[in-house]
Amino acid sequence: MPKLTAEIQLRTSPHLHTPRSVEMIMRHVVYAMLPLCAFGIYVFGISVVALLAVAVAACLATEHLCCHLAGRASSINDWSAVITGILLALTLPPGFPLWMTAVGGFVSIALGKMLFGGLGMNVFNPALVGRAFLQASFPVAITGYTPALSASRFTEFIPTTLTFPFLQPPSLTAWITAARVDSFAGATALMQQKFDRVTVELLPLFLGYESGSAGETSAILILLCGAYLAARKFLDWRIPVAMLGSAALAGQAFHLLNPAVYPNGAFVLGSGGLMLGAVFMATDMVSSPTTPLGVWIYGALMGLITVIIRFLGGLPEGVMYSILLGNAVAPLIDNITQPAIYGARKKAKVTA
Amino acid sequence: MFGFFSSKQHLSRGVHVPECKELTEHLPIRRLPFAPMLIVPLSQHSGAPAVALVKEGQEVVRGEPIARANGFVSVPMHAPATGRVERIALAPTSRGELQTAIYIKPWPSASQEVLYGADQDIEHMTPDGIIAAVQATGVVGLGGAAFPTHVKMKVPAGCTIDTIVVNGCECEPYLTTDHRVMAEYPQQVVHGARIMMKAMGAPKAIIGVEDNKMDAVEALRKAIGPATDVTVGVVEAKYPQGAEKMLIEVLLGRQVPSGGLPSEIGVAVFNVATLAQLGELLPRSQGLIERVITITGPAVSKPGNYLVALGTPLRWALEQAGCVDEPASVILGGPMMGPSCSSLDIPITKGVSGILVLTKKEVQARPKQVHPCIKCGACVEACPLHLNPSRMGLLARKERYEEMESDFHLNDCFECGCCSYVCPANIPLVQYFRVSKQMNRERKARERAQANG
Amino acid sequence: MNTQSLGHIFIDSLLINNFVLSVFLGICPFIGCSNKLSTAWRMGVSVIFVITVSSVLAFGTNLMLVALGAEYLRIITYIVIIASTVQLVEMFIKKTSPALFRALGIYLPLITTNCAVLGVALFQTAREYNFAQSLVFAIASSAGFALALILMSIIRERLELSDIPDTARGTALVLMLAGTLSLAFMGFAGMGAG
Amino acid sequence: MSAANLPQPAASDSVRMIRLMGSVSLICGLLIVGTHIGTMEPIRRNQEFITKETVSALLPGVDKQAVYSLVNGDLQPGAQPNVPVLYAGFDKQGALIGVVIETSERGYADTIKAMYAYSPDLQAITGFQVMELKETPGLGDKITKDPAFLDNFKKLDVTAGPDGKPAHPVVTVKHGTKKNPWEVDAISGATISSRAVGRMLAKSTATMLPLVRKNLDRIRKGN
Amino acid sequence: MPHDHGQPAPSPAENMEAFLDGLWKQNPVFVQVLGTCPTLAITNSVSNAVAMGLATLFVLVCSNALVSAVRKLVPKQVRIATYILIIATFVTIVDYLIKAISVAVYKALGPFIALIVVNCIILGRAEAYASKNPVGKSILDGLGMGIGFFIALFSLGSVREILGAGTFLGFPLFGPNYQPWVLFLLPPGGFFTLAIWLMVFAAWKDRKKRREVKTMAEAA
Repeated sequence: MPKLTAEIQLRTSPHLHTPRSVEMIMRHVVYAMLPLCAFGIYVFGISVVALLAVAVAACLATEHLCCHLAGRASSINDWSAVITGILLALTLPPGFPLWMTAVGGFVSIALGKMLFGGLGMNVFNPALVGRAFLQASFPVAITGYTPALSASRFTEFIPTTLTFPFLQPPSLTAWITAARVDSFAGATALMQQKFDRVTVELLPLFLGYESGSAGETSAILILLCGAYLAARKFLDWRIPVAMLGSAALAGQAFHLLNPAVYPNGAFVLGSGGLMLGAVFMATDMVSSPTTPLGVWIYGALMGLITVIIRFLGGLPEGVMYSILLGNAVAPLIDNITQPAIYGARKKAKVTA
Repeated sequence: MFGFFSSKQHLSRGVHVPECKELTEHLPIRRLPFAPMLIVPLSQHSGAPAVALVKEGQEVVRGEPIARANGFVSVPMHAPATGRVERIALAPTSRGELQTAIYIKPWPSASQEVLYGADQDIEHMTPDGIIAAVQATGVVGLGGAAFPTHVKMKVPAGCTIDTIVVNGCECEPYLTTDHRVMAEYPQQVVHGARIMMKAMGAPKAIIGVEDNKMDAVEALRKAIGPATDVTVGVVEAKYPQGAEKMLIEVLLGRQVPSGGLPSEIGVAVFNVATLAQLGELLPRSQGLIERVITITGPAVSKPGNYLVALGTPLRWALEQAGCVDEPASVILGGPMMGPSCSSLDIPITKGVSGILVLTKKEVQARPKQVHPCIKCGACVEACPLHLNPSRMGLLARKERYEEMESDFHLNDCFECGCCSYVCPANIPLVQYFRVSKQMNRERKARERAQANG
Repeated sequence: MNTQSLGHIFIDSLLINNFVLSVFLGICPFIGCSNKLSTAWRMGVSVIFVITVSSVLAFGTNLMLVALGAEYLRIITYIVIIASTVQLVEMFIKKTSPALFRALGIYLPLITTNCAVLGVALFQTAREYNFAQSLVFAIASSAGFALALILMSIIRERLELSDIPDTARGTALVLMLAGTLSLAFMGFAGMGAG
Repeated sequence: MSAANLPQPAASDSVRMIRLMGSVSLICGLLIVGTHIGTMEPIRRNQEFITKETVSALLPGVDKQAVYSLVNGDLQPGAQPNVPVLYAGFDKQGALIGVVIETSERGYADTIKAMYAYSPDLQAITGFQVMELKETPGLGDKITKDPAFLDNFKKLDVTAGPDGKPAHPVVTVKHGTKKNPWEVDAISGATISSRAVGRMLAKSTATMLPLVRKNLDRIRKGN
Repeated sequence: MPHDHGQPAPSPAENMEAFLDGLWKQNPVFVQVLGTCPTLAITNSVSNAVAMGLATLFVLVCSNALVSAVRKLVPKQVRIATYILIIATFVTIVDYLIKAISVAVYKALGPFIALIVVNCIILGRAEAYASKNPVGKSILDGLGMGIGFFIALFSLGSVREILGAGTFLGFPLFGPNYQPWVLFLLPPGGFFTLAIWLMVFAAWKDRKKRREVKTMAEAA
């Protein structure tokens, strides 16, 4: 007979708990981004390795430091800073100077997250806050794109990568000429389309053997990784579907109005950071709405703004801004789309 | 209009929890012997405690009333065994407080047979007569609420009840009490439902059963036979399907108004075990003296469904079922809503539907670290009442209890535990809400006191 | 003479050169009235009201001043116009809609010191807008002010539930948020440049 | 301003009040008018100085300037407020070196205002200077100082076509792809601002150059 | 207010206090967070900040002086109207003076010169100080507040110009290869810089307070 006198624990219901945890969700998002990192490294070489390492290290160090300053337990073990670091690196040009990357990582975490009280409190996607900061601070360096699949990519760094801190990166023109990559236009597909009305082929665009940011070039790979996360329910599939759908529709509508100027919906989907943004950044749980209707509005709004900025604005790419703007209106969307509770009474009846 | 219930009905929110019912769902109900001492608290129900009718030292017969109802919202108690009233004194109870209880020492050779009671003709009784008869049986909601059944039967003025919903959705994991009752006493369940229809003037009754208890569905359908006044509605197995409001919505497509009662929309809901007891006891005007409970859990060596005399101490019941391992946590009821108990010396009362014993392994499997809310929305998706637990949790952290009640319908929450279950950040949401409700109650009491004084 | 199209002026003053986030006008009420949504939208509506009316009045006054060759009185007349507009609007609302007056009442007097109001009058003069352009400019820039105010108020309401570090509480946090919003609004830059 | 809400002042009070307000207004008025009159001349000189400087920078060797304004679709001598203005520059001998034309166009951040020099003899733009801009520092503002970009305007072909407008409108092309003398080679990374310059010149030359050609004899004579 | 109408002339120490308060303890921007619009808009270069600071200083001192001079004559009812009239007058004067001195500065500051009228520091000082104190003290207060405002503009402008352009008053500081952080010249940079300054002040105050608490605890 077992001792039934033993101490029994008093705890509150429910006594069961789902096996999911924050760390687990975050870890899986990191897993899902690893193929993108690997692809970026394959296409752009060792510079991307350095980029990823510096971004993640900067994010982790900043998070640790901020926790220390605030007198809290360090929260670097929840993997969220790693996600921010990887996302930041994936949105930067492969040869982006490392010192600027470190600045970006610092800003992402300090300004984008810890200032608001850390995980779960940030209003904006931290990685994008860092990216927007870099874009505004170093507009030249952040448009310094390099060709994909250069022959020497595994043996040498892109010269801009190793820029001395606080100095300007050197010009890439000579290096690109020396790298002798055929038909490299010194610009991403989006820039070529916007400024020169040259629309590249769709297949390479979707496969990702293209010039662009370190991890955003392969639309197909991003979709696959996103599908994995969605299938495991680690992300809300409705946001990317709404965002991509509205972007494609809006793009196609513009295209039909003026095919000479505006590319079609498929180009909109495959080019730039739309895929990466829609799948990995717009879906950041903290900064997106929680209501079912709100999620659709949020996604659709971001897709629309993306196309408007790309087609009508001054910049070739608008995903980053559209997501930041989406983040800004997310609380508003949340407020106005609160669903009726079960058995909600009509307001008129309550009149006392 | 809901004539065909062959197709599965669907609950939009809620969660799929591991059922863990395979431990006991096929085991027939077995009777436990009397414990050496039975402890019958005078308040096993919501409402006023009963008033003892016996004195210390008095001998009682199994089934004999030993306490009378104190007012309408109260029920009498009956002696669970033939024996002697040892003393009337305070005893620990499942609610964590001491309460007056009647200690009965059964005769060593006491029989389980009930000799007390006389036949009565329900067919010719008035509704009020039936209600009085029900009160005399001492039956309360056996699903766990322990609310006096006869009170529920009183149709409020201005309401008409058109449907009796019989709740056979035992959605809590591990528990199989209702399942076995339906499978083994289908006649009594149907009979109980018909008594209710008569008493409340309802033309039909629907027995809602989850699709993981198909043997019970078969048994019930057989018991109903060709009659059409009582039907069986099969619904998807999902937690908390067994909650009154959820079951009504799924079966009838109606929503109970926020803060209101089912009677406002013409529905009355009764638990199957309650009805089975009524169907059994009422024709013979006997009292409720025993109930079926599931004793289960990874720490129990002989899990099963046991018919237990009310007042049996927990420790004795567990000793009968046997514990394979050192129990780390003992829960009265299911793991989602059942409170864990602090002492094994408390008696099994009318509201206890099961005893779940967990080992250290399960207890430690639960994550300890609480993260900040990442607003993943899992709790919003899970809340069967479409509340926003995420926001309420954040408000509770900042002690903004009033706002939770006025803007976020805190008082609609019935603490089903779905939000806490799904929360990846492991935030004790339900606990927050309990505290918040308590704080609001205390604040209101203070305000009232100030207004009066 | 300014040849910008009306649509252009609208988008420009609403989003690209948003009064609060890019031109830095009306920062004080933006910081002061953005802690609650209920305050923010009322303030926003009041400002749209006042700016539109005072812009029309300032346009007329400027015509008069130019005709008289008394441009040097511009600043004085504008500030007088704004102060009286606020008074007029207050009286008008009080008469026509007591409910609206109850909602906006306390915000109207505050607007006198809102530099966005004077800013609209001065900018429309400096840019030599015609009447229609002035009107669109006034409506769009005041709507831009209201937009920024409302967005900020909801974000701040949400942040009330979080654990902001002590040093960042208050104005510093609002400014940081405004900076980030301003970063996000930079995406609209160059819109309509083709 | 809010006297209505306040307790009625006694009659003597209001007289005092009016007198006071009157005298304060008088002081203020005097101060303002004084400043206005005192600064009128320096302000005018300042304004002229800036344009003169620019014109002489754009037309080296200029000695005398004449101002024309675009009024009702034609050139009128003298400066007029709020309309595009054209300056003719003459050397010491009184010969026309070229004209400088004001123009503006929407850039990335805000309107860019600029002046360019046109030589009727060369039928080309011979200089370009930005007067006002808010383009991104370090990026868009390269159009003011990037030497390679400004080289575009040493001799930018705007030879007139049959209708008097340039036969080949000025156009900005992608960096490094300039082939024709009427093309502007964009600054890499500042494409939008470069394009705005091209557009600005194309628009302005299309309206102004036919007028300049029409009135060339008049301008040469200096009236 | 420690002093009322018609009190004997204040001691030099009190004058000094009136002056120093504005500089640091009651700094209009960093402590009272007033006049934020020009602080943010006109600080993308040190020269602009200096010009704006001087213009505001001028208006502040002059209007304080005039308001104080007429303080006993002005009836309550038209108090604010009179102050605004006086302020607007001096703003108009400054507007013309700047135009006369330098067109470049005038273009850089734009309508923000005229907007000095609604700078709440000026009306605030007129109402809270000049209307209750003698001319001399009011001028000192205006000087103190004005210089405090100037200091704020200057420190913001310095940070923004040094980081954003790598120059100070137009002189390059770090050589040709320095990478400027353009953001600091743009609107978001204004918000961030002021926010950082405020946070520095908050942290500094916090530390001071903690140290005081500590010394008090030790003394006890």
